[in-house]
Amino acid sequence: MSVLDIVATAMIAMGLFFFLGGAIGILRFPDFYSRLHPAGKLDTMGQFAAMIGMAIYLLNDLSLGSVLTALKILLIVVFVFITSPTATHAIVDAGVRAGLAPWTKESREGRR
Amino acid sequence: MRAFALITVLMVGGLLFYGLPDFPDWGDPASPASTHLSPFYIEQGAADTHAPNVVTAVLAYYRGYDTMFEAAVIFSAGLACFFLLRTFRQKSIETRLYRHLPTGVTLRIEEGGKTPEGSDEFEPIDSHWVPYDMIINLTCRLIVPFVQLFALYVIAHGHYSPGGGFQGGVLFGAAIILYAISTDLRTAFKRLQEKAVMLLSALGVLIYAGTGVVCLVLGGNFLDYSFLAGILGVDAVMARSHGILIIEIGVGLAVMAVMVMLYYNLSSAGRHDEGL
Amino acid sequence: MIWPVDLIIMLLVMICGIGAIMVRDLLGAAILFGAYSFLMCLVYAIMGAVDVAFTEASVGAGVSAVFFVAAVFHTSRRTKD
Amino acid sequence: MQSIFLYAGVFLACIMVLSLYRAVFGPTVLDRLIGVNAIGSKTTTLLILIGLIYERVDMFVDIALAYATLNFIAVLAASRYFQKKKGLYDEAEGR
Amino acid sequence: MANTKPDNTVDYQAFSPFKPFEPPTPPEKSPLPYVFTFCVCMITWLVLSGKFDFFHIALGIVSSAIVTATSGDMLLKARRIAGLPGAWLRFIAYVPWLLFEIFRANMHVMRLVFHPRMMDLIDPRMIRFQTRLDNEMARFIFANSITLTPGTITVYVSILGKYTVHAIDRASGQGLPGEMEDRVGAIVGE
Repeated sequence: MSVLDIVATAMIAMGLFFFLGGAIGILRFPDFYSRLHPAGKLDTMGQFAAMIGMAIYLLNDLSLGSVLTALKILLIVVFVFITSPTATHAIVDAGVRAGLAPWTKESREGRR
Repeated sequence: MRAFALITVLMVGGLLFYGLPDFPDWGDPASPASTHLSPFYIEQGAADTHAPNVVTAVLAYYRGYDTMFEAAVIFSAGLACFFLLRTFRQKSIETRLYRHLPTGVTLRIEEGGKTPEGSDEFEPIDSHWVPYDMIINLTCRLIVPFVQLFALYVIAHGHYSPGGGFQGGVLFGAAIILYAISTDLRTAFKRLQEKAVMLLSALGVLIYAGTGVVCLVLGGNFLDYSFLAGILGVDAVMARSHGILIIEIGVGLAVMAVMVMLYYNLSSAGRHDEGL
Repeated sequence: MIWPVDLIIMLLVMICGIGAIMVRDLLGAAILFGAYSFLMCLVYAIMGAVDVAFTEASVGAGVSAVFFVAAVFHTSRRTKD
Repeated sequence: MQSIFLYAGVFLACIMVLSLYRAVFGPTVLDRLIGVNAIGSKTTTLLILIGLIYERVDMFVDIALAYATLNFIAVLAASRYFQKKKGLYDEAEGR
Repeated sequence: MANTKPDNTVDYQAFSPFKPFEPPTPPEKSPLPYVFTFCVCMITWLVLSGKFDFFHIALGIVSSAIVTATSGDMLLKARRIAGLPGAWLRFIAYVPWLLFEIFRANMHVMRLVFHPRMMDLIDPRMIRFQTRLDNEMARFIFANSITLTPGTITVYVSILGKYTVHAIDRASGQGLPGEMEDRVGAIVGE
């Protein structure tokens, strides 16, 4: 294994860790608004880390084709960084407009 | 009734499972499908059409007649949606709302429901209107050109990579749908009118069938692109490659126009007001 | 064919399909059908049918989900049975 | 390296089960939407991983790019349903 | 019925300090946005295509021309051309800082996710504040940066620049607008 392989493996492992955090966060958080936090941030970061790792792995053999493929993966990353916050914003805006009440600490203590 | 449906589903499913062992194994080299026809396509495809992607060669050259009718089916689906849903009669509107464009304030204009004379600062909006959302709007403005370019890339590179006319057309239509979602339907009409959509969908099928007819006139079989060599000025193999590209463009045009037409009619229930 | 990934994705496809039938809300069913298309695209990609996967991704996941939502928007969200 | 990618793919597919739980059993439609969005982002990564396993990344990267786009369009259309001031719950349920 | 207005927690039509009416400036007829779009499309095509023979580059020129003709005025508005290269350079300088902030934010949310007593730590709340950024693009970058960084999601940005933000706990909401607004403002040169 070369140095690039080790770096790529570490990046992919980090991405998978973030993905795991996102999935568990979506399950654990109490209401819709707070579930969006792991869904919007951790998934973006996981995608970013894993894809950068794979692009680094592709640079092992420096040919024109592999460099262009790595650039395409970078294009996906840029795409995700523009669209993912917007999708999160669209979902939360839809929730507010639909009149979904946010979960707050007071509401939980009031129920006790 | 539900019990009857359940029994029917179970019986049909049981019959299907009963017939399952008669199929050849997954990827079996001795199966009938992969003894005669598939080797021919795989061996001859690249040599005949100069297209490394065998699927494109099969779809657009060997089975071009099938694909032509697939495009025709999509075109007729678009036509059916148009005839079923489109309404031309103006319904009487109970409330007239207008948006003042420079400030974004929503107004209701009483007197006859008309905007002031000679003013183009007002646009009519529906009773259920969507407020101007800057983030979604800007994002779509940023990514729509790239989606369109990617769609054209998919159409043009069907020979080498996955994709082709159908997928590229759907992507191009999706870009226009994205623009229509992010603003509203009336703004999308300014870029791509309904008449243009109808004409483009017919033009796509016409390009496909017309290529076949041109081949027929030049003395070959229907959709035998090697006879286009005289017109295009290349040898027969490259002529087949270029012929595949031409009909991919036709399929892409037809699919794109039909997708946009379906969206226009479905999202506004045929009234073409503001849409989804 | 990579069988461990394939097995899990097949299981997910089954859960997703059954869920899309069982959900009473039609909008939820449309959204679940989008997820079903995503997963079917993965199955095709694992089997090596790249063109079919591309078609499924573009038609099934993207455009047909939009059409379903638009249709539900103008009709009712409730199933009859 | 191939085995690492294979393990990563299996792990990612297992994570998708967790997201699918939210998509199938989510209490409201918007929770399902979050789950489907999460599934979409994981699928984009998994497609490139599959490409790396098969050593044909140039084929799969196009699908992943199309996928990232269309996932966004579907989510935007579904959220637009609620932005048009339609209620979160069914009209017939009377809530 | 569907017509009943849901009780929103956010006031969407907040047009409080009403601006004096200015007639909309007609968009300048400048070829610059089209040239810019064509160049960007051509570069993207070369990256996507990977084939540099004459035929494919000609296809790329035709495709870029089609995209420029249909949506050439989307990427840039003509009015915003002034100071463009400097803004791009400053934006590239902003990205590493943003990536570091995103990484910190993820660690914060990660700690919340795996914390056993998570329910006691989180305290979701809505925060409203007024920005001083005037440029639409700057507001857009600011809103998306807020969504990507510590425990905050942009819910709505009104036309007059009033932000509504959902924060997951008390600490993450306090830093707004703060340093990030200054940095975003520096991009567009305010």
